[in-house]
Amino acid sequence: MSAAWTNIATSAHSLLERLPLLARDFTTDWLPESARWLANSLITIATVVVAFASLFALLTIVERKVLARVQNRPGPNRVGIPFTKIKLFGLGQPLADGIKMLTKEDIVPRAADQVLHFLAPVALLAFSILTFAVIPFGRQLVPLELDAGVLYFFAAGAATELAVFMAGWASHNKYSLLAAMRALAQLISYELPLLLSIVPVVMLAGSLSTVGIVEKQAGWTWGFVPHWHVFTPWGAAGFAIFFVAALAESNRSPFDRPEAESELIAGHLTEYSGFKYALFFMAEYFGMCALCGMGVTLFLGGWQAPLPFLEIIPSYFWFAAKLLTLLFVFMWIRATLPRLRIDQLTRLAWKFLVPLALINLGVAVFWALTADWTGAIRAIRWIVAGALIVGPFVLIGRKLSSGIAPRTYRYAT
Amino acid sequence: METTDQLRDRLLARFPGAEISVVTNPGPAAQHSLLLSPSPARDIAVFLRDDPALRLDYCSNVTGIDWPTLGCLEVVYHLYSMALKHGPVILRLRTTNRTDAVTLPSLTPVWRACEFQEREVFDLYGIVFTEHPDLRRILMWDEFKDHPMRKDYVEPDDYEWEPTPHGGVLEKAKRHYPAAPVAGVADPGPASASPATKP
Amino acid sequence: MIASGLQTTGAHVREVHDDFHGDLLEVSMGPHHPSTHGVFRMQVTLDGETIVKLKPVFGYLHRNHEKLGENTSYLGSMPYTDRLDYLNSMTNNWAYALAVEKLAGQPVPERAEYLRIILAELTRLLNHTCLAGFLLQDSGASGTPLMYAFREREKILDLFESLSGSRMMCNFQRFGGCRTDASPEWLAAAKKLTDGYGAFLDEYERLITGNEILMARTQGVGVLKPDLAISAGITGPMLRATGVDYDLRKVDAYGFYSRFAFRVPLGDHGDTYDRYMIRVLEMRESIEILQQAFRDLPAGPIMDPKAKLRGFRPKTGEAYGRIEGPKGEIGFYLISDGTPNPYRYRVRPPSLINLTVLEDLCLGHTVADAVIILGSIDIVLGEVDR
Amino acid sequence: MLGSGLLQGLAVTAKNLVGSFHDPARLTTVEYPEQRTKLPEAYRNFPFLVSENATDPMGTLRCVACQICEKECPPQCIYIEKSKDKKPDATGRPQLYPTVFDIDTSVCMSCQICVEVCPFDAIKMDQVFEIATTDRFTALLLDREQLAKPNDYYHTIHPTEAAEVDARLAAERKAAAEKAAAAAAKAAAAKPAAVAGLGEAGAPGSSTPATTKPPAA
Repeated sequence: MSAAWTNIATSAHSLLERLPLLARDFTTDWLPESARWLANSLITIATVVVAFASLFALLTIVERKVLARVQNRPGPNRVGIPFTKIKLFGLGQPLADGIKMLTKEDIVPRAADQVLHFLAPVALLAFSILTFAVIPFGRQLVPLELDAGVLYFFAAGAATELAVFMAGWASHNKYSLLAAMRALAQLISYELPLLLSIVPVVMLAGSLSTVGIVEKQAGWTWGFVPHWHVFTPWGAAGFAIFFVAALAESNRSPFDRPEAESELIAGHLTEYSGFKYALFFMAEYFGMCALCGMGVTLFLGGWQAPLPFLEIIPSYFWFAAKLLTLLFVFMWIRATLPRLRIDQLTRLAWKFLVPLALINLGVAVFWALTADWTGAIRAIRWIVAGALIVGPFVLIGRKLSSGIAPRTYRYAT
Repeated sequence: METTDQLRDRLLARFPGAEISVVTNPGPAAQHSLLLSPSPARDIAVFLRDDPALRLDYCSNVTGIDWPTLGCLEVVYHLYSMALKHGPVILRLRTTNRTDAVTLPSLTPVWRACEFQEREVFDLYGIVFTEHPDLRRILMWDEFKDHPMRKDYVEPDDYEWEPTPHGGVLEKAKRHYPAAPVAGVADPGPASASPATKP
Repeated sequence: MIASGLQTTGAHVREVHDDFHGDLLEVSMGPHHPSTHGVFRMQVTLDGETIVKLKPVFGYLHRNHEKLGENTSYLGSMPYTDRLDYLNSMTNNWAYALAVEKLAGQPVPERAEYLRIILAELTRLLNHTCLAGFLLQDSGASGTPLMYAFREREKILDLFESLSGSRMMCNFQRFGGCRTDASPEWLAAAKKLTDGYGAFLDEYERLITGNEILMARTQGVGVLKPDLAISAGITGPMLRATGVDYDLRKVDAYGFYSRFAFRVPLGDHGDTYDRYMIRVLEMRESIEILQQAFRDLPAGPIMDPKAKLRGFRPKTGEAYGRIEGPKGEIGFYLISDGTPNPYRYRVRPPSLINLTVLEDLCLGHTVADAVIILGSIDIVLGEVDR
Repeated sequence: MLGSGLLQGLAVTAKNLVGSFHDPARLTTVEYPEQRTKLPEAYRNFPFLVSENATDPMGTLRCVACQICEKECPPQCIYIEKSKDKKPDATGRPQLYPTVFDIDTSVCMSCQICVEVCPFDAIKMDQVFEIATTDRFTALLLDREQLAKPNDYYHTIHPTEAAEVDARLAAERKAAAEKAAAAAAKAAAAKPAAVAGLGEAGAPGSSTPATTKPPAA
């Protein structure tokens, strides 16, 4: 009886698991072999773009809702289905925003560089979409299986800096220019810790392929601790560094210097309006999703389920769940923290994250070399690795935060 | 703290040539003030700031006053001591007339607090403070001509229709709308609407 | 010697324009800029992102408040004082009422004085809470601290509304007392709010005071030296953050403040963090004062029976009355010539005078710092421009 | 340790995020057009004229056109024209009345000074606040027909205050009636005196000259 159930469950599961691929094959089955490849690719691209565009739409409303709830407000809750009184908790808001953005006048300053001003949002969006190509969204669900997928990802991601600078420069606005300079300084600074934090992963997984890295993280110790990289000392540290650098790379609070609205109006977006502005917005969210997706892939086991019996739920669901969790943390951080100053921000990158990432690299080496330690000696391995990370963190952190401390105050007598 | 009369005597002893008189305040507040002649004013101010018994290190308030009846403009400084926590000592400086000789020594070099307030007096009363580091208009725009706080200031005739005109506004309204708005006010029915259609 | 207070105007402007340094960038921050707290403009000259020159420009909201005061009766100016510093109408009212009472020798009954203290301290809570929110907003905290601050501020405004009829434009004080009496229910509600305020402050401080980012942003930024502060006439929490002990509630002991036990917190660094923390600590002292006031509030009339509402004509004379407003010394200087209108009506605006040192504080810092320095000075443009 | 302050902050915001779903104190928004808070009794916005009787508001205005409020109004938003004749008021005494009573609500700042200075309890503060209109001039200029609201309305918006006012007015009227009765008792001998007494009762209003306002041309 139970065997039968397991059978049914397994087959149902595998059906669900392969559903996206089956659907794709079903659609393109009638095509000749040569055209099928092209059609399959186009369908994949369309699916990814549509999926993330709708995720973007959802995220804009969810972010506003989360921010609002943190701030004890209900958030946007008026727009529902048009021409009815159904409000759906304001889920129609992105649609209304989209219509507004589309119908708004597109203003280009007379002094602006017309070509670059137009090109900047397009380039930014294009590069952001490119990064989705190598992220494995589920078992066998990767748009493009590259052997050097990780390299490709960060190469495409780094190109967004160009677009931001383009926008700032082309607008011919002082605030935009300042923002562009800030953006360059910030993005270049954080490129380094971002890359350094993933080197251990590549090193220990022995692969630059995203699919390979995810597959390395399969399995459980004692049946319930997943073999995700984040559950190792170097992985945890690497994930933390990756996370901070990803916040900075995607211009999110507390690193949203380039568009610091309290200082630079809207930074490089000051002279953008209408749909171009929406494109920037979209690209920012795409970049954020891509980086989170990469973080999930590299450190959080990709599409792997957290517990064996949960494998019954399809892999792409797990990927989505992890991605959304990370995105939620992004929002939560945005709702809480004030912004760093540009020099403090670069100092944090160069004097804190980069050294820690390098030390972490050493820890990863140690971890790799002691992979055959067993029994009680494994505990020593953990303690040494942990100490090698926490020690420098505390020491460098103390150095970094020297001179700032809570104060006590005196009272007039 | 010594009384205003004692202070005047002490200042006269210290600055023999200066003209210093006490302006009594007849009101219940009884905050009497010292009227200084402009030329030694800054030296006296420095003395007041640095004298160990007074230590008037804090200039709280700078006020411009227009006295068409006396034929002068006046600046009033309210001085306090943060070190000794006493005050106020009130200084008054008067210009010779209200038209051409409107120069007074700036006390900004003595108390930085006067910087914006003297600019404001310059802006609104037209008193020119010599040796002020940055004497520009502060509240009105740079191209503005007159000094609006003077008692004889006539505001420019940029009349805007007002439904319930009084006093000066009513006078102005009459100039702009010879018959309609005044009649309109007298008769609320159709006429209160009629001026609105005009601008 | 004479020029001790003078270090302004362009001394810091770099004259080198070689290939390496490039040109200076002139940015006009404001009048429409998200964090200039209204229509205020800072003409900033930047070397990279470092400020080498900063000139505040104001007057965009100028309405010649003082001329209006000369053209209306003594009572008629009272609602206009609401609109000076529109966060603190209660203290503005009190300062004006105090000056007129000095001018006319008008006594105030005991209950009214207590009520004034209660309202002034509530206003202080309100203003400092707002400031803490705005300052964090300026340092980029996505509105969360601001919203928490406004949540609490709204409760105080509700109290003001149910007492005076209006949230912000209270128009509550009268010469010789207060306009309406506080009912026992109102006092109970105010006491309840005061009791709960400490918990809010605790939560707020947990959110932000220990925050490393905030400390990094504010500590050592915009340091004001005590001697410059005194010379420039800086008052209020900004002065006390430099370590100068000068609180008019203690110095003048106006009202019945001498009957209350409270402490004056002082800072040692004079930087933005001190300015923020002094305000937080002052809020805690205000809570103490409020508790004592609720305990000791006497019964009795709230208006002096001899006080005149209509046909109020003080005798010839002049008076300068000042109180410790939440932003600093707010004073009114009135000259009466015996007519129903004051001959001269002068406001001493703490916001404007505290701005005197804005350039000194900002030089050598970045644009980002200028924004939070401005935030920590705590200005309201209604009062700066008048 | 570096970061502990940040984590504390995150804990606070998380608490608020969760709290907003179950704790009313952490979700304070009132969604205005559908939900409304109860206005406090003291709430004031724009004045109105009290009339004794809802059926004949113009005939029973308490206002006697004394123009004190017009004079005292800080932004000068009241405009009054005094009547030439006298009409009997609620107590039957002949009084002046306003032929024009305009309040420009685009200028009015709801300071309540007109209410405080009014010796006849004729003008009181209203509680309307939804008066937005697309016409800046005429629609915001309220005339006496729009301003007049019955005493019952006053009772509904400011019950405590209205009760006090009614009690005071009743006492005053009673005193006046007694005085009049006493005067009438004395009457037969000295008739002109009673007339003078009546004139005196109406004096504070009618004797105040409209000094500030130049006569309309």
